[in-house]
Amino acid sequence: MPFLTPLETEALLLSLRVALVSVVFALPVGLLVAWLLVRVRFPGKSVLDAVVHLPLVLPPVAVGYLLLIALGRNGIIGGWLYDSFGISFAFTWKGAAVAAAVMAFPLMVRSMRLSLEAVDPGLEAAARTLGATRRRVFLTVTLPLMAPGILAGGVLAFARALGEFGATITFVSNIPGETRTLPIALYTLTQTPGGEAAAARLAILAALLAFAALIGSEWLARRVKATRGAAARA
Amino acid sequence: MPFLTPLETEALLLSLRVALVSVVFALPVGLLVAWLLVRVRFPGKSVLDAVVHLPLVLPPVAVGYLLLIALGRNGIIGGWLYDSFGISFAFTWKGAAVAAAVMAFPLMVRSMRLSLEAVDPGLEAAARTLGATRRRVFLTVTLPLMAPGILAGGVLAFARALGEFGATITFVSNIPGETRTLPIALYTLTQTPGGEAAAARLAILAALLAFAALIGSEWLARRVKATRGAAARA
Amino acid sequence: HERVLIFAAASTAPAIEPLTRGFAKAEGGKADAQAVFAASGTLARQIANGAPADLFLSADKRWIETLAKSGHIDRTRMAALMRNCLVLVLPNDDRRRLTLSATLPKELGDGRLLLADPALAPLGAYSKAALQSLHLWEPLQGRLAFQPNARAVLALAARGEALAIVYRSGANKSPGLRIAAPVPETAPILYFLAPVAGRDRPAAQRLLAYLKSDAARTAYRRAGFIAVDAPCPS
Amino acid sequence: MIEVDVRRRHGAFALDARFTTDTQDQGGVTVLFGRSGAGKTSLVNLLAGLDRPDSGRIVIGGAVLFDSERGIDLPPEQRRLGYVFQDGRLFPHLSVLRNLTYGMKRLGSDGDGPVTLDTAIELLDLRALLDRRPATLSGGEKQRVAIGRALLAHPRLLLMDEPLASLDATRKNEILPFIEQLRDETGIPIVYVSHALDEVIRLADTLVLLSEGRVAAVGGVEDLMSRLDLRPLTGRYEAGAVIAATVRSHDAPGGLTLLDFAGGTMRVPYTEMPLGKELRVRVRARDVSLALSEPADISILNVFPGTVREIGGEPGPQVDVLIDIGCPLWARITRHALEKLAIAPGKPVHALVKAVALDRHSLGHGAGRFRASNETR
Amino acid sequence: MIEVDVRRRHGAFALDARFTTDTQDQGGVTVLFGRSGAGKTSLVNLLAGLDRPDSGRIVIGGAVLFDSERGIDLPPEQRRLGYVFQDGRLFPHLSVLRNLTYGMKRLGSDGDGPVTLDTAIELLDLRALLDRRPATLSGGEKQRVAIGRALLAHPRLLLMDEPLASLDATRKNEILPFIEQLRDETGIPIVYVSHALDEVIRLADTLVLLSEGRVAAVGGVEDLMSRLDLRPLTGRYEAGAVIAATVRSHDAPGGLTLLDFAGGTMRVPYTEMPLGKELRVRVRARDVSLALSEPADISILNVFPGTVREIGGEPGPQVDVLIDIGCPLWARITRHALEKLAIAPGKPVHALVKAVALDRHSLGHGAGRFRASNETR
Ligand SMILES: Nc1ncnc2c1ncn2[C@@H]1O[C@H](COP(=O)(O)OP(=O)(O)OP(=O)(O)O)[C@@H](O)[C@H]1O
Ligand SMILES: Nc1ncnc2c1ncn2[C@@H]1O[C@H](COP(=O)(O)OP(=O)(O)OP(=O)(O)O)[C@@H](O)[C@H]1O
Ligand SMILES: [Mg+2]
Ligand SMILES: [Mg+2]
Repeated sequence: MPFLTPLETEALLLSLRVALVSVVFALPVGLLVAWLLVRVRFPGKSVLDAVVHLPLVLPPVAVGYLLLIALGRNGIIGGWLYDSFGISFAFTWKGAAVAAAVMAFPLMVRSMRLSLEAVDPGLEAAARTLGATRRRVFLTVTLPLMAPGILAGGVLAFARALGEFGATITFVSNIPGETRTLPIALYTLTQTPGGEAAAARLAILAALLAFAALIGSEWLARRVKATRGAAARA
Repeated sequence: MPFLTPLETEALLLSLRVALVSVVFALPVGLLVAWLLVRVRFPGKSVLDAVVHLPLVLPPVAVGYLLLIALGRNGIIGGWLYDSFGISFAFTWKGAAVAAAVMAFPLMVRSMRLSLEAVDPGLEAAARTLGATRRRVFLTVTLPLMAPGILAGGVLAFARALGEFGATITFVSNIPGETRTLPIALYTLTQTPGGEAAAARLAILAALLAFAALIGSEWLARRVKATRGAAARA
Repeated sequence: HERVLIFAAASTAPAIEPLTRGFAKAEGGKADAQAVFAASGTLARQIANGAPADLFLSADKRWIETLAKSGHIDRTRMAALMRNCLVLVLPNDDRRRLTLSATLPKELGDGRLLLADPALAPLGAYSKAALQSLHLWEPLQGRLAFQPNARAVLALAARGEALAIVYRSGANKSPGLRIAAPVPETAPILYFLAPVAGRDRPAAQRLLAYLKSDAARTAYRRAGFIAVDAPCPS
Repeated sequence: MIEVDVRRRHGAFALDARFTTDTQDQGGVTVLFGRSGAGKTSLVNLLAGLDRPDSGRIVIGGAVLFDSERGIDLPPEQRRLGYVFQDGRLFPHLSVLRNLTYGMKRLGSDGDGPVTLDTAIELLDLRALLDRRPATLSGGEKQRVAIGRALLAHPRLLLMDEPLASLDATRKNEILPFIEQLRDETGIPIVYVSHALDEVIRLADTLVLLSEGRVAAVGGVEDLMSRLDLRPLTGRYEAGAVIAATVRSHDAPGGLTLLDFAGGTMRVPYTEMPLGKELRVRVRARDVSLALSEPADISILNVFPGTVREIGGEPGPQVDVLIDIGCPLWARITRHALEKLAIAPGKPVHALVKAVALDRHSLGHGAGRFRASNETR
Repeated sequence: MIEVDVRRRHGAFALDARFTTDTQDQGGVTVLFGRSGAGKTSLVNLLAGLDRPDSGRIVIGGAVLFDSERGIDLPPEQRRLGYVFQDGRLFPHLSVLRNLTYGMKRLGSDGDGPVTLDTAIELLDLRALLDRRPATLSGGEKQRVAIGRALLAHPRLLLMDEPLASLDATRKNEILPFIEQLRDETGIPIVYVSHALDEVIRLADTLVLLSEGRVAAVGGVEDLMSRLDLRPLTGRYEAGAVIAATVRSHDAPGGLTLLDFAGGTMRVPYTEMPLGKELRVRVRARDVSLALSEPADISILNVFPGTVREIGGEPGPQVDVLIDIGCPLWARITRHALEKLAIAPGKPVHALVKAVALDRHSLGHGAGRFRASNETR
């Protein structure tokens, strides 16, 4: 990329990778959780709901710290992962993806929930009378009808992941080339005297990125809508 | 509040005020923007869309910095506001509300958009044949049908506003009694050796607050649904 | 009743917080002081944008220079209040005998050396300068991880995630850490207090004086700082 | 007066409809009749302003609602057309009562229009449902509420898209007279979409036959129903003649009303109607039998002498025979009977009409109320 | 065999239905008939498993689908009931073709069921729509796709909730024989909700009259239609008698088919049917006239001598007269004719039945196919 400094390119590519990976892994989990929250009754539902929302309401630094406690190399789960499999999240871009996924998760679930709630249960009922099991109904009716919401949730999560800062820096620190994502680079510049111009460049870069994701999602959503046929003029 | 220290009470009340004010003011604007984005075609629509999402993808500190530049007493808009009306956002709780509103705005708009898209245009068309102007249709049909989404968006924004830290501390600083909201008080405590226990108390307080809001919204949403009558067993 | 605002680098909180109370007591109701803690860069930008600060306290030479050059602080009345030292810390249970020698990169293994971000915090800048003078900066590339401020470095180090270079003032107060070795500085780490230009009210001047008093020096020492002219313990 | 001349494409489907109905000041019912997929709903949506013609012109009662050349396109709310949708479209968040009163705001008062809230509730039997939400209503209940809602909006024209399709016969027979009454007493013109011939006959002043997006014919029910070439569209089973008549006298104790018509006097079951009232009588071909001599001691009250004019050429065991009894009348008899009685054009016969097969319908307007145009271009 | 005994409350509405239909191995059509709001859809939802009875038992074809006492509640997908919904419920995101084939997965093959994809497409005239999305279909087109979709799911029973209400007469008359054929040839039993009597007559083996949530009567169409006490439910206008008959011989050139029935021989328009076939003939009261002597030279082919049994007591200008011609037959005549002809119980009369008013219906199953229970408790 000719217009970007090598540092910018590095941060950009890293951010993209982190955001993408986080969304890809969070998506199925988010779907499951949204489904549980909307369509299933079970004890402890509100606890699950609360836990899902935790990253939204806690300051990001606190979330990062909790992640560190859980997934750090001396953490409860992290220690076990490291000892058994040699997997380590701390100080790696994978950890950054985990942090981004956790922070974006509530937004994703929210969006999916709204769209799931808008799916007409009458259509699901119809599918079941046609012999479809719950699973097939979900895959062939519910999921496609939720598609706009999943898309919206995914993009929102992607955007949020791109902008994730507090939890990331706390959990995986700022390691150039490994975990220095766009927002971390940008933050660094705002704390540097005379960093304004470079910071502005990065801000514009981040905005463009978000822009591209949004336009892509709008385009996809329009295509989905077009294939369903438009309703009457409003 | 007997269990809370005066400092905690102060931060709590301030946070509530800031979050409430930010949501109340952002709600109508968010509604307008959601409506523009879903139902109106105009040039520059994707630019508006991108601008709305900017606070999501930029690090909060960068957003706070932009606010400082724009609305600070020496800022472009802020200077004019101060000179003309004596209004100053920088370093006041009003500024904290602005920062919270800006950061929560994209979430609110997203939620509203999804629910607006789910409103059957056929119902709006029906209302218009009954003589309702666009405005009345919006107020009596679209808005009530969007209610769950508005509620969800509002609560999400409220929760996000409660947790807002980066933009707030950058824009309005950390002034006890004026801008030291719960998350900022939490930050201050973490900067103090031995402040961990107090910090944990505050984190739990913040989480409880947000949960209360979320549970309240779930309850409200269920009531809305109940009055509309349930569909067949899914 | 006057209120004096001192904008202070977050790492000075343990020393300054008790002194604001002491000042209020000394003033006997005529005036009191309030400290605003945040990253030096954040505070400096706020001052440049018209924050109602009376005094600025920071160890970050870059920002002090910048503010002085732009005329936002009064360099002529600037004074060094206290001094800090660098140490290499290890978790209590880490029994290795590490020093800052040429073998350090090898002895780290797949562990990391945690620093404050040189671009963000003076601690980072001083750490980097020290490593450079020891010719360790280059060899340690790829083994370094940055945290945005001194407290964050301490928190992470205390979790046993890595070795770290921190301020002696902080290491003293962290029960989970032991000091492995002092880090020789290239220049003394001094905290400068400067009045903000155009805001030299009598009360602010009294606070300035109070912070230079003997009573204040005791407080600094108690918080782990040393006198401006004292040498770092080795 | 309704003047429509519109073109609209939907994918492979092209609507291209032109017709005019003339009614002086009074209302009247224009029925859009056509098979499933003929374009009835598409056309009604264009009238209502919910869809925009690619080009054309729509004028209702002198008001230009749409004119692509002059750039006129009134928004739906200013067209003042009440629309009963094929798919209901009740507001799910409002109670039945608030659904009903939604359009009443137009007048700003509660009972100013031609239909009061109470009338509508009583007639549509909605009293018990007023507090309910639409989601819990049965299919027919929903449709009744939708009809009430449109009526109460005080429209200058009512668009009804198969409003009775989901109602049972009993309910239908309760509501049809109400629509008739509306037409007769309030003067609100109605555009009525239907594929049920009994509704068409009862209600239509003007019939617009739609077929594959085009107007196949437009005209009076009398004319179109007796046209052999339209049989594929109007349907054979229900075919018959429609006869204009006037109330001559009543025989209340005998349970009879006597009507004057071009073929003499017809006896129909007693109905309260003012003397001299013009009305329409429908005689289905299947309700008419033929006899060579006048039968005696028979419960059939209406026996008209006439002459065979034409014998329908449809294949199959049944034949439609056109008889002139002073006006055209169709009789459907078996081919067996045709041969047995040696029915042929010119032969004098007696037409036996069962009185109970008559439908009542007030005309109320002069003749020549419509100008046919664009028939099967 | 369908065995239903369920209770279910919805707010103020309480469904409390108990009935049994006996059919040996063969299918047959059970029609649920009742006014709007009677609880027809509610009952069908219980059968389909889309709603759960508060208590009760549902057995279809020997399989217990629901039994509150034994704690059985089969999920909808295991009940294998095809459901044509009153409100369509097509999948908006799938093309018409993929809507049609959605349920075919059940067999895992493309044409294994009693109805192949091609048959359904041809019959329901869906060929041109296959690539379209439901949103762009007209009301009737949607319903045709919904019928096809349910048929192709190879159900052991079809639930059809007013499937033809939004179809025009021509289309209806195309699809009705298909449903008849389905019933006769595939042996799939059908539960059919309708408020259109012509459909009921044509299709029903067993009629379940629902009224305000309760089973008012259950039985054969013949029985229920001739019962005066059920007139408020079955409707007066359409009242008549249903007569069981056997095909005796054909007179193809004369265009006639002769049927044997309890009152002698009846001549109906020629229809291809095997000799000896049992079928059902419906004679509407309004299609029967009375004469004191046998009229000569008349196009009415069926004239049966008989005796007046009973005179209906309804007010109004028309009277229903029950005549015994070997089996019961209803005639509707004017009060004027009643007096003129001095009709009274015991008086010998001739009943004139217009042949064209007959409906064809195959019985196919022996008598006593149903056990009435729970009538208007
Ligand atoms: N948006 C669209 N895209 C493609 N085809 C369309 C669209 N809208 C309508 N059509 C087609 O136009 C034709 C007319 O549809 P319309 O709804 O007007 O029929 P209708 O006469 O009201 O039929 P019904 O009696 O079944 O309601 C149908 O064949 C329908 O499939
Ligand atoms: N969830 C509910 N809450 C309250 N009342 C209900 C509910 N569901 C159905 N009902 C009422 O139960 C009655 C029966 O409804 P159902 O839909 O079964 O009628 P139906 O016989 O199918 O009528 P239609 O022919 O109009 O479709 C109606 O009066 C309806 O209002
Ligand atoms: Mg239609
Ligand atoms: Mg129903």
